[in-house]
Amino acid sequence: MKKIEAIIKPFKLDDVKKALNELGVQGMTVTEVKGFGRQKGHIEFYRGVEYDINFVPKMKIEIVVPDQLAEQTVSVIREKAKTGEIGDGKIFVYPVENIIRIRTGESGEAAI
Amino acid sequence: MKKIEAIIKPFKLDDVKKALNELGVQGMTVTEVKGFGRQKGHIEFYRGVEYDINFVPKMKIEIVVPDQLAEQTVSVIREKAKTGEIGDGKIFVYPVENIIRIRTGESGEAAI
Amino acid sequence: MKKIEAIIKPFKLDDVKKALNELGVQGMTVTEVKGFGRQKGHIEFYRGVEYDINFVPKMKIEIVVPDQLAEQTVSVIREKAKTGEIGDGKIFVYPVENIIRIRTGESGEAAI
Amino acid sequence: MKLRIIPIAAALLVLPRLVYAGEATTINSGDTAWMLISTALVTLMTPGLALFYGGMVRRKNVLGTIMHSLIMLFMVSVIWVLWGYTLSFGPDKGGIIGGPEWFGLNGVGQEPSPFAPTVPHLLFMMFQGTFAVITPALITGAFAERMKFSALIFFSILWVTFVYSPLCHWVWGGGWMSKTLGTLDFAGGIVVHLSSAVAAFAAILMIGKRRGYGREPMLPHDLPMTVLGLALLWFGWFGFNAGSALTSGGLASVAFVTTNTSAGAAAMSWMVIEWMQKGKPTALGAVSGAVAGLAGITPAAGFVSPLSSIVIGTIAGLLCYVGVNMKSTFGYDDSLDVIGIHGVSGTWGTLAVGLFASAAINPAGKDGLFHGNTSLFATQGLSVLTAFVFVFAATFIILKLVDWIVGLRVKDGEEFIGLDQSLHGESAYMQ
Amino acid sequence: MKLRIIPIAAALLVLPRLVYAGEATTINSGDTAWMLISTALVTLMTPGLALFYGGMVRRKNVLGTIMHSLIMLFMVSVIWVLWGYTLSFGPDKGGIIGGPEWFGLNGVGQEPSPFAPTVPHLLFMMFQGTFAVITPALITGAFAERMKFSALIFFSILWVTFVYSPLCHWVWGGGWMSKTLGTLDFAGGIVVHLSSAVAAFAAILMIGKRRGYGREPMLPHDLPMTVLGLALLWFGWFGFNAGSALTSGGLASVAFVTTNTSAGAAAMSWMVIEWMQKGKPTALGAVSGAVAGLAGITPAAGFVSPLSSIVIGTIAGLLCYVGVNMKSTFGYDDSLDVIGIHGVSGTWGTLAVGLFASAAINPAGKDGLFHGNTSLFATQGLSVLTAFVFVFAATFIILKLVDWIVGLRVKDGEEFIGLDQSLHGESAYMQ
Amino acid sequence: MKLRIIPIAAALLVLPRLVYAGEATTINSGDTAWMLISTALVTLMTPGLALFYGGMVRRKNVLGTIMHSLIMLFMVSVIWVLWGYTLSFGPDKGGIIGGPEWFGLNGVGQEPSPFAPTVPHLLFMMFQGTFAVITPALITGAFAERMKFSALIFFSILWVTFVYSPLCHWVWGGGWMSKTLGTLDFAGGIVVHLSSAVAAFAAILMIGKRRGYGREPMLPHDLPMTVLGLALLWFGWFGFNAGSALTSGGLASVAFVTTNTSAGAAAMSWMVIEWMQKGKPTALGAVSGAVAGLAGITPAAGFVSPLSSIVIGTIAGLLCYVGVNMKSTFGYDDSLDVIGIHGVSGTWGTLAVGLFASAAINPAGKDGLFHGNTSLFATQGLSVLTAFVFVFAATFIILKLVDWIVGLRVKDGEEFIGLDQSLHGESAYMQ
Ligand SMILES: Nc1ncnc2c1ncn2[C@@H]1O[C@H](COP(=O)(O)OP(=O)(O)O)[C@@H](O)[C@H]1O
Ligand SMILES: Nc1ncnc2c1ncn2[C@@H]1O[C@H](COP(=O)(O)OP(=O)(O)O)[C@@H](O)[C@H]1O
Ligand SMILES: Nc1ncnc2c1ncn2[C@@H]1O[C@H](COP(=O)(O)OP(=O)(O)O)[C@@H](O)[C@H]1O
Repeated sequence: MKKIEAIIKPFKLDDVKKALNELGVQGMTVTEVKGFGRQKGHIEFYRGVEYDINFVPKMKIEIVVPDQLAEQTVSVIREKAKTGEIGDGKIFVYPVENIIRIRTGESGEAAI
Repeated sequence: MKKIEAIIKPFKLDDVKKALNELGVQGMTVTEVKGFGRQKGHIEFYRGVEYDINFVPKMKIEIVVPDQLAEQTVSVIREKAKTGEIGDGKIFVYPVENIIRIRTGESGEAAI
Repeated sequence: MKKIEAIIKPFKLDDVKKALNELGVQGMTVTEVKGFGRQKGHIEFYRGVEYDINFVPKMKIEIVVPDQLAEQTVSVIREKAKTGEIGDGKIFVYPVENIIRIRTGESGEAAI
Repeated sequence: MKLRIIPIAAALLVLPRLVYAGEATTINSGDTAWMLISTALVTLMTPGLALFYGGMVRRKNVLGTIMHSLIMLFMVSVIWVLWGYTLSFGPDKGGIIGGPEWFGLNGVGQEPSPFAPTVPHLLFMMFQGTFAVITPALITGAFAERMKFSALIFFSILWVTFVYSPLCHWVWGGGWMSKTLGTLDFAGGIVVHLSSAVAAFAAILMIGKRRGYGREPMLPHDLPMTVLGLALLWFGWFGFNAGSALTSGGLASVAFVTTNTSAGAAAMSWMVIEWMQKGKPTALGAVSGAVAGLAGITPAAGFVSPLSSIVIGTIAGLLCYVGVNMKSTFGYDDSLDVIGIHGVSGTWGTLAVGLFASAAINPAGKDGLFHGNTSLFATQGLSVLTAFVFVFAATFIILKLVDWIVGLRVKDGEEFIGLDQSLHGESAYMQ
Repeated sequence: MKLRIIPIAAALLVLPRLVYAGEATTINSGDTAWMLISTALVTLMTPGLALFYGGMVRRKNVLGTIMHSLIMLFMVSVIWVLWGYTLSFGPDKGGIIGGPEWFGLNGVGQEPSPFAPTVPHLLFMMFQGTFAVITPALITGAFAERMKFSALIFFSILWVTFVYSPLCHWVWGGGWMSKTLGTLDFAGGIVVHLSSAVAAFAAILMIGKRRGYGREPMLPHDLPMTVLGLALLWFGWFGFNAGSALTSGGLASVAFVTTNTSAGAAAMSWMVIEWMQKGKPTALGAVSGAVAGLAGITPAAGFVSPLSSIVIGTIAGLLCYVGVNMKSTFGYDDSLDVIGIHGVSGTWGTLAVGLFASAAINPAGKDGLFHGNTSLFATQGLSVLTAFVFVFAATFIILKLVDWIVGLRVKDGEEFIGLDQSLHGESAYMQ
Repeated sequence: MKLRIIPIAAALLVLPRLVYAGEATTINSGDTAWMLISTALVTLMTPGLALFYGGMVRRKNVLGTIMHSLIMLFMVSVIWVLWGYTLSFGPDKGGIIGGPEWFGLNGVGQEPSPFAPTVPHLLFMMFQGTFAVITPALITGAFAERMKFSALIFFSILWVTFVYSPLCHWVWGGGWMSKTLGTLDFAGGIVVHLSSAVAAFAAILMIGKRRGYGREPMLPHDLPMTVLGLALLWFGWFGFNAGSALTSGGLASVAFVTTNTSAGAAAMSWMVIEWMQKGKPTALGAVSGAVAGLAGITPAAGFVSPLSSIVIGTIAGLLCYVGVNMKSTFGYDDSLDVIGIHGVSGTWGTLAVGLFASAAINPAGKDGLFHGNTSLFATQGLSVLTAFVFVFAATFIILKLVDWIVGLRVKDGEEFIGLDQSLHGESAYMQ
């Protein structure tokens, strides 16, 4: 099993989610994060003083999938989250050792 | 060492935490997340328009433990976070390569 | 490639970020989290009732780096996030299997 | 008409001006201006209370809590016009209740009010209506975060009709309390604060504690909202207390000064005792103290001197600090401390009239104990007791009835998800 | 001077008092006190509206939305002093517009106002100014979250000058509508609510929908802020409606009572229908209903009885509930329902005058259909139509012009990031 | 009594009405209504300021900042009744200070006030009390986010007693400034704005910068809260300025209009210059400009024409924009710009009286430079200087004393955690 973690632009969340559902990915966990990267922040003014807001709001999506779904999941995210502009984000793939469904106690791929 | 990551119902946090403390797990990190899964969201109304709020608020708990504690940790969480109803959440187990305590510089299991 | 995850005191974020940039780390993702550990929370009062607020606000930094940068990254964080007082936090190192840049589709170290 | 006015003069405080009978039948534009704005001020208090309470509940219940107050503004505004006013102030029937003659404001028009002869009758009606709106809203703090909305609506209709209206009639509408007993209640120590707290007490006994009370922390989700609520309450309270002079002049000025002074003194005394006992003066404590001082001076505002108001306020702050701590001692769940604050300070203030009142300040009042008259204190004590018994019994019966018809309490699951989502289908905040 | 006053008496409601010509030339301190505070109350409504609207938009647009209202307070306050007042109320030119004689308040001083003879002319000017401030602010709800700030400024200057001022002159300033047609509009059903909604309608047609409208959820980011906005609006509306009596007395009291009652009734009726139709009564629905009731009673406040106001309010709530649902049917994007609420209730209220008005309540008014006079209803209907045509056409032309000069709409990227950051360079909230 | 009234008439603005000595001894219900509500309005400004300031600090200091203002409302309300009023307005002792005769409001009752002969003395006392409350609250913006709470309390008690009360006596209480120098300060350019800003200046020098100032961003955590604060301030300012007429009539109307107009003009001028210089007009800039315009017109409100108020406001906005930027130039840490806004506009407004004042507007005033009188400008300039020297020196001594007794500043760790948690033991927001 793999954990796919994607940092994407917040407004792309809905599209990505829909496409993943169609792929058969049922569950995912989403967190609001601040991204620092090539895409720079912006300037704000408060009573004449300029402040450099140097982070960009991003969404982090975490999905654990069976090995055989991993590649497809990655490519679906890549496709749907892409705008082609800087700051589109990254997808990270990590190994997962086990997964347990709390409600039933099932583990391994059955628990996904 | 293992990283145990659990997505649980927010109101179960206190029970889980207490049980883990009793087991000897001292530290953990908690994040508010939005969960998408079998448990569906709910409907809201704003001036007559219906909106489908399709995520469910969840808590993500992250705990790094020595290998020998991993199994027990998982089973304590499973037990305490369980309501038996859909949406109880998942536990993921990941490998950890190293851990360092910032304050002292200790690393490996000594740093947990 | 490694994922370096550090739980630090929020006010150290700026120093850490600056030092990492100097090291050549360009990207990172930051999340607000609640930490439970040796550092205890504090007491609050509401209409005469005392409440034990037992978590401490922390920042979680996630950085994926090429293997050769991992050690340095860890030591930069250790240095900059350190106050020497309890609650300085932890650094975790995880294996990463792959990384993809959404914008270009590059993968592996090229995508970092 | 005259006959009715004289006996209730004490409660109504229609001042010396009344003496000039000829003048008394004309609308005075200055008095009317003051009563118009006072009425607007008291109206603002109910949404102020909504925010005061709303900031103190958990994030998932803020709209539900706000709605508890707003519904009174919406619903009682209509009820008062239809039947509330006539039951409270209509032609007296045996000292017990107002007659139905003024149903739907029949006969209540632009002519001078029999209760405030320099002000249009409609305006006096509306001023009183704002009191009928806020009193049941105060009660809702007790059962916040667990009351069914439909139950609240039924309860409020019945309570305004069968508890508030008679009590108001007894004290202000020419009923037996003011007429026979001689109760003094300038702006609602008994009618508003005590009565809402006693009703709260009955409600708490019936509805029980919140799920997880005592185990989980139930902390205020937005204290600046509570501070804002206090700001609107304090501001509106000038209309409440100084407006109860029913004229613009010296008496309104006295009530204005005692109100402000008592509030300040009470906030300070709560802060000081909290600082001494817990090591830190909290913002929630300070604003709670301010409300204690405002509620405490309410029955006394137009009967006492500014210096007395410092004493009344200081003691109100201390007593209410003790009052909210009773909760822990006795283990009941009065979510937002209606008993500890309004009950304690309403009682204290009503008794304080018996101690500090001075006929030199207000000739329509009486002297209290400290001005050499022992009887007033007894009168006030008796009034408190009577009101307690009546309100408790009547509220209890009403609650039983409502419980039987629709049930008082939301389901466990609804309480857990929060009232905003489960009862109102909305979220207060997004993102 | 006298000659001008008599014909417009109906609209201005300078009451019986006027009859005593001798007295009428003196400032009355009570009337002035009431008009001072009424003017302050209406001023507060514009920031109240800013919060009411601000709570309903997404988090990224809250400051932009607030600024839409505040800019009116800032800018129209100055415009009104310079040329707005004289165009609206200056010496009549052919029933169409006020002459330039009072430009920069030349000749407008502390002497009694020709429109409100017991109040300083400057004060009457200021009271009217607050109406000119809030009317364009109401429009901004329609194009919230996508309008260019520079375009808004140009638009507002032109709109206040070429739409609001003439319309105001026709109805309140001695122009043809009140003089020839006999239109009754107590506090702005046509001048304020209808006109802002018709302008909103024109604006929506021109500016189009928000990016993602209908696909993405666009939910209120902070409903307690909207509730607070409602609280300030309701409070301020007493100045708006009861202040429109221009005196402190019986008529102001009537308007006060009808305003409060209608608001309560409308909030209840919206809540009930929503409860029946959707299964849950929402807080946003209740406060929307309250605004419907407040706007609905506005043209009628000083012409109808409290009982009539219950009917007017109840129907306003129901109609506006239907009104906001039209949006889904017709698929336009009126972000904050200016048409569905202010358009519907402004129209309903204006027609309701033709049904419920009673000369017994206000001798300066007329009887409506239910008091046996058929002509008033026709007058009111005709006034609505005329106002609709004029405001729509004039607004459309102004918008075309502004679009041509600076463009109405922000760029896609700016809309996406949100107005706060892209137009104002700030974030509303930190952390 | 008469002897005292005449010389201070200029400052007190007890209008032509005073001339009719016979009438002057009667309470006027309309004047009293206006002063009652004005007093309520100014009271509301202090919590308004709490929110205005509270929104601008970081999330961890919001309750601490709010408490800085609220504590003044609580504490000074009591101090004023006890000794503040008599020191400020009690029987004059050598032009320097009021005597102790009215300690505890001894002899201050419902009879006409010697300073406002148509209004009860108690009410005049209370109106003035609200000014004594808000002035020290204004100062707190300078040392927000780092002042010890106990130090603040000591400081405020001393400052109100030894700085505010004498200065108030000199300008409004019959002291040497108005009597000998002839200073004109309608509603507090010197007494309130300048004095608070000079005190802020002394405090900043003593207490030093916030930890991390200039390195870390210290951004407003909730700008809608600041907007709400502005709304309450603007609304309350009508009581502050138009209430300072002490009567309901033409003069109050003038002050009302100039206040509103100046605020609008200043908000616009700040926005325009910011737009030109930074490319974007900010909401915080606009509301800051509005406060600049309100503070700028304060000393002049009842002495100048509406057209002059446009000029005064416009310049106030521009000067304060420059004023807040001085901070960066000189590198001091005036957290919420008390100097840049209240200092600059208070000084400008006081001088502007010397330029724009017109005896035609207010016979109790004088003509300024633009109406051909050169001396007033000099008087105003001298008054500014004197006030500056006195307030700076006295405040400095008081701060030294307080620093010596309890220490002015919180510990580093406390500042870092935030005042809410470290000083008050609470969190403003949960979740
Ligand atoms: N090395 C990294 N480790 C963790 N997160 C990263 C890393 N690099 C980028 N990110 C995340 O990805 C987001 C997008 O990266 P950025 O460099 O701005 O653009 P792009 O993805 O187009 O190269 C960042 O805002 C950050 O959240
Ligand atoms: N494949 C997955 N990857 C990541 N998170 C998941 C995944 N599946 C479920 N989750 C998380 O677990 C939560 C609970 O899952 P759900 O399917 O609703 O119920 P259950 O755990 O009872 O099967 C979801 O809200 C989501 O946060
Ligand atoms: N075993 C763990 N797993 C995950 N997070 C941990 C663990 N131990 C500590 N943490 C995180 O690190 C933070 C600091 O730990 P703490 O024990 O307070 O101090 P120190 O780092 O100085 O030992 C905690 O607040 C928590 O967020």
